[in-house]
Amino acid sequence: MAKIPDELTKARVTGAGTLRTEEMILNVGPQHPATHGVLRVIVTLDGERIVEGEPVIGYMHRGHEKLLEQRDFRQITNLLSRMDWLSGINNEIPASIAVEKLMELEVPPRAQYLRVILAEINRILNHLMFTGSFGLELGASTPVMYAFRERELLQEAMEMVTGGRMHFGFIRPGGLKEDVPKGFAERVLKGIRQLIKYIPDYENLLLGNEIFKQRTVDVGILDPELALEYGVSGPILRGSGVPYDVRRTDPYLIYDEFDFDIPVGAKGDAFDRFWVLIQEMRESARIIEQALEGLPPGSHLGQVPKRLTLPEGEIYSRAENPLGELGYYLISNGDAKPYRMKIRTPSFSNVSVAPHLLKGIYVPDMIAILGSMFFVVGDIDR
Amino acid sequence: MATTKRFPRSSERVEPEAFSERVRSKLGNAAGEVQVRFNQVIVSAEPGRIVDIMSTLKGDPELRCDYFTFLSAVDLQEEGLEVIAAVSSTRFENTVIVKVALPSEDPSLASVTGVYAGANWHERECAEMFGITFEGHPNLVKLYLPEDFEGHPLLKSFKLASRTYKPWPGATEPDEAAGGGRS
Amino acid sequence: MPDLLQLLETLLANPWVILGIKLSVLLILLPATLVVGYVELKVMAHIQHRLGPMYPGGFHGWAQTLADGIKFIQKEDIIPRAADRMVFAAVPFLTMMGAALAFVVIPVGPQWIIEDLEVGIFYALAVSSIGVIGVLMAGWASANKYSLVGALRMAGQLIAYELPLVLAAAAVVMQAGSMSMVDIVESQRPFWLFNWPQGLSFVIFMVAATAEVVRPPFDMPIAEAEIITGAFTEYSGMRFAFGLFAAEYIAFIALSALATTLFLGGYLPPIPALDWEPLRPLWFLLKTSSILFVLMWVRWTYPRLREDQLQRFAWKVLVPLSLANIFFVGALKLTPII
Amino acid sequence: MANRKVKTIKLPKSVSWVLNWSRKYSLWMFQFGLACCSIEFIASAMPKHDIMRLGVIPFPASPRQADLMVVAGTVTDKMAPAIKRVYEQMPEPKYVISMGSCSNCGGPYWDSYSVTKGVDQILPVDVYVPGCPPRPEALLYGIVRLQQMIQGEDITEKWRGHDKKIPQVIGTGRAGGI
Repeated sequence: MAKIPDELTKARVTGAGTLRTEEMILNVGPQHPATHGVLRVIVTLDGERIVEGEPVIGYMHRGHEKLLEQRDFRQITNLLSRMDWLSGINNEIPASIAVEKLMELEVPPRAQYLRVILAEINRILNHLMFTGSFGLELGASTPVMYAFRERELLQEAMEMVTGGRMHFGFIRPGGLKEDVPKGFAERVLKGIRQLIKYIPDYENLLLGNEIFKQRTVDVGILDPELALEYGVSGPILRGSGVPYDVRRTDPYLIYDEFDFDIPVGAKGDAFDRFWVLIQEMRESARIIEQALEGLPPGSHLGQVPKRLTLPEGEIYSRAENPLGELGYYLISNGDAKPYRMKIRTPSFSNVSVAPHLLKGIYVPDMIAILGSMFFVVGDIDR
Repeated sequence: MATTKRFPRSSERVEPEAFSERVRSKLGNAAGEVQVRFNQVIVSAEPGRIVDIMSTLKGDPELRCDYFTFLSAVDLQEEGLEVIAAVSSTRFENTVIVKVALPSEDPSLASVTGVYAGANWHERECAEMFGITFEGHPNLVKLYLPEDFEGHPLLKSFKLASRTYKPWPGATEPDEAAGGGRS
Repeated sequence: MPDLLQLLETLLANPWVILGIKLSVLLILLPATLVVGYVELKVMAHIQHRLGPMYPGGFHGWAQTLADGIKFIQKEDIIPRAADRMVFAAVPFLTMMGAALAFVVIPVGPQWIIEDLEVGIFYALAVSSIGVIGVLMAGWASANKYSLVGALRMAGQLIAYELPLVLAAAAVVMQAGSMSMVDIVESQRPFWLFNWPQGLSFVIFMVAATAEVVRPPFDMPIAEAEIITGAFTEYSGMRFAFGLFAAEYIAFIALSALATTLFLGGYLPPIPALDWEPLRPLWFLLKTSSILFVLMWVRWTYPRLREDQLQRFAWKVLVPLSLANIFFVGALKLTPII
Repeated sequence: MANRKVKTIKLPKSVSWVLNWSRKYSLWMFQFGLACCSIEFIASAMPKHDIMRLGVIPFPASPRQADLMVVAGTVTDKMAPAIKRVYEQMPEPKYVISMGSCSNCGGPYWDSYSVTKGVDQILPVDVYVPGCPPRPEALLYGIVRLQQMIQGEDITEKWRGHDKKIPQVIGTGRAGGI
């Protein structure tokens, strides 16, 4: 476009200097339906265009890292599972792995398989939540209802095992709290089959919807190099085309024994991120089916001393949380409590890249972008 | 349109021992001790060389640590503070953890936001929690806590008021007698 | 049977009865919004695999919207201190009036009409945009940034959608050769399910009408997830109930009734053989409620567009299309088909 | 909202009943999720539990149109002023349900340096729903209790501004009654 000279575009008002459009500062949050939780974004608007958007976090800061130093290695599981409230089991696993590695505990194979099954069910639960909420933010209020219909089925399976609906507290150093009850496999398979049957429904309702495409394609393109520099991980990084998945690059539990694909986006826009999210549910279902098939008999808990005292040492233990790489940097000084436990949460890094995506877009796009960042505020703030 | 593929582990994957050799030779005398623990390379460094080390880790074609994992610190009480930064290489599938010792009194360190932009929030968090000043940080203000909050919660000297007022009521260990813990 | 018909005819000749009928059309409106509101809750719930209200009133929660109405009377009336009190308070009257006035010219039956104006369609389209001015006033007077953004979006939307709406109606007027609503209905005789030469006009009209009543996928001015009910963020209690809720439903019913009149043959039965005077309002209600149902269905299925996409859609697709449609109807007019 | 005009009014029983009945079955619930509990809060509006059956409409995004606020999750010291403000923006008569241990008393974060131990420190709570997080059924039960409470209220007292007093819960049997 040719450059238009300034004197043509800027109207002169006698005695008042140049007429200019005024920027408006809009405060989105900490309570706003689109930030699902208590994230606050301060946006500077020029009309409906965002000049600058800066997330303000800390409204859900509960001081996990300090509290962990006051609790022993069995108690910390309960706090960790509340950190990212959508993926309790996935939060507990790396903590137990850290303790097991430092103490050189043996985990029986049955426990390993069950951990994988529970973690993947939890991943599906998490992804279903975001499948629904993303549609909700774009104004489609029905997909979330359908997502929760499937969610409740799997939720029941989790309830059957752990007794809890969200905060399971089921993973113990050395294995699991208890074995799964009879009929667990059938229950899970029933849920998985229904999910697989209805995933095309979501795809038709959202991914196949012309309006949805209009709202998400080419919106919030995240450059893979930038994403890596910010430590973005999980479906958001994979949406940008980087096949980084801790389950593959640094296998923990027994993930290297299963056959699954890593869905990867092409452009890195909101559509790709959402597409990756939905495909990951299929892959999780595949893993669960394989694990249920190969589930060995045996004990669910290894030889664990009654009193958990860790030797001195430190370890960085990580796992692929539904939202990305979750890591615990555990420092033990030989006590029954962690000396320091740094929590590296996925959402924290994922959201820190948001200011780059919020530049020069429209307000409705901000909703689409924040919705496609798939964050849990507790996971950002801890 | 997006694609789905089965990605095996990277063909350029390097074993941690071999990678630690690379790190040692590339960093040269900038780094102190280099060791491998739990398949992760751990580098200890002088506070003054942190930016050099991070730039080498990121820029060197044989290291290519492009993924900024985290940055935090730990209060070692008498031994001062220790800043821990972790970066990973997605190509070589290795993680390098850099440790820098700082004094407890008035700790300060050069900011690595120039190398890894993603360190921004991590450093803010660290500054707020430990009172470390990151020189050259673009916006070193409180990240989590309200403006008027006093103290640095993750320092060991920061005591939890609730805990002081009321100790943990239950038994803390399984071998303590049942019901004996309540005071 | 003939006695009954005769009685009906004598009754309809009585001016007092006519006045009564005219008044009843208006009096039915308010309860109608409650009914439509309730049906919408139920339709939404069933589309979403739920039941919706079940307890209020006992039988399938029939009294839900009634309870809402009585509750809103009891609510505190808040006018923000920074708001422009006069303008803020005037909004509900404007939005309600704009929506309700359109009913004056809608023929429920050939006799069941408040006033068969000669410029009926012109009048209906003109008054239906008064409500939008109310929304603009609400956005400005609330002294709230979200409201302001909502009002600006509303202004943009109004201009973009008024044109296709009017052009689609113009095609109908061309066919009928009259602007009177009764004439328009009568011109669609003999009526067979659908006035086919106006197929395209019907689609354009419905799309534009959805935008006019601010329902998804064109509900950007009140988008909850973005700008928190837009212009009505600061409204509470009765002002909210009338300003947004009742007005929205009345406008919603009005535009459906308008569409029924213009394109679906109004009170004419689907098969000419069924044309029996006392049944005419029934056909009208049946058609209007089918349109209402389809619009509800759309609402609970689609996500919303973005404001600039809506503008692009309006100016680049709908306006050229409606111009082409006028050409098409004009060409048809030259043939003996219509 | 103290209003002198209504001081002397004593409503007839039937009118009072209708007013209470309408408030009971038209609880517009403010969409307000804080932490973990918000997920169960959302779940309660979903097909399996369907909170709308009880006349709770989870539509309003603005506090101005809400009657009921469910504080679902941990309240932090940084968030507390915002919650209080949202509460103040709601028009009278308004009700608050505190959902989950965190907002009841601090819950698992009882010793945290940044968590407000109980939302009732900043605003009056009508019904407490215990649990960490409470199951959706528990929230539904909490709402039924609230509805019973509303049915026993005297609206003129609310108009006079005596809304701090929480009336006795009277047993009206099942919530499903008309």
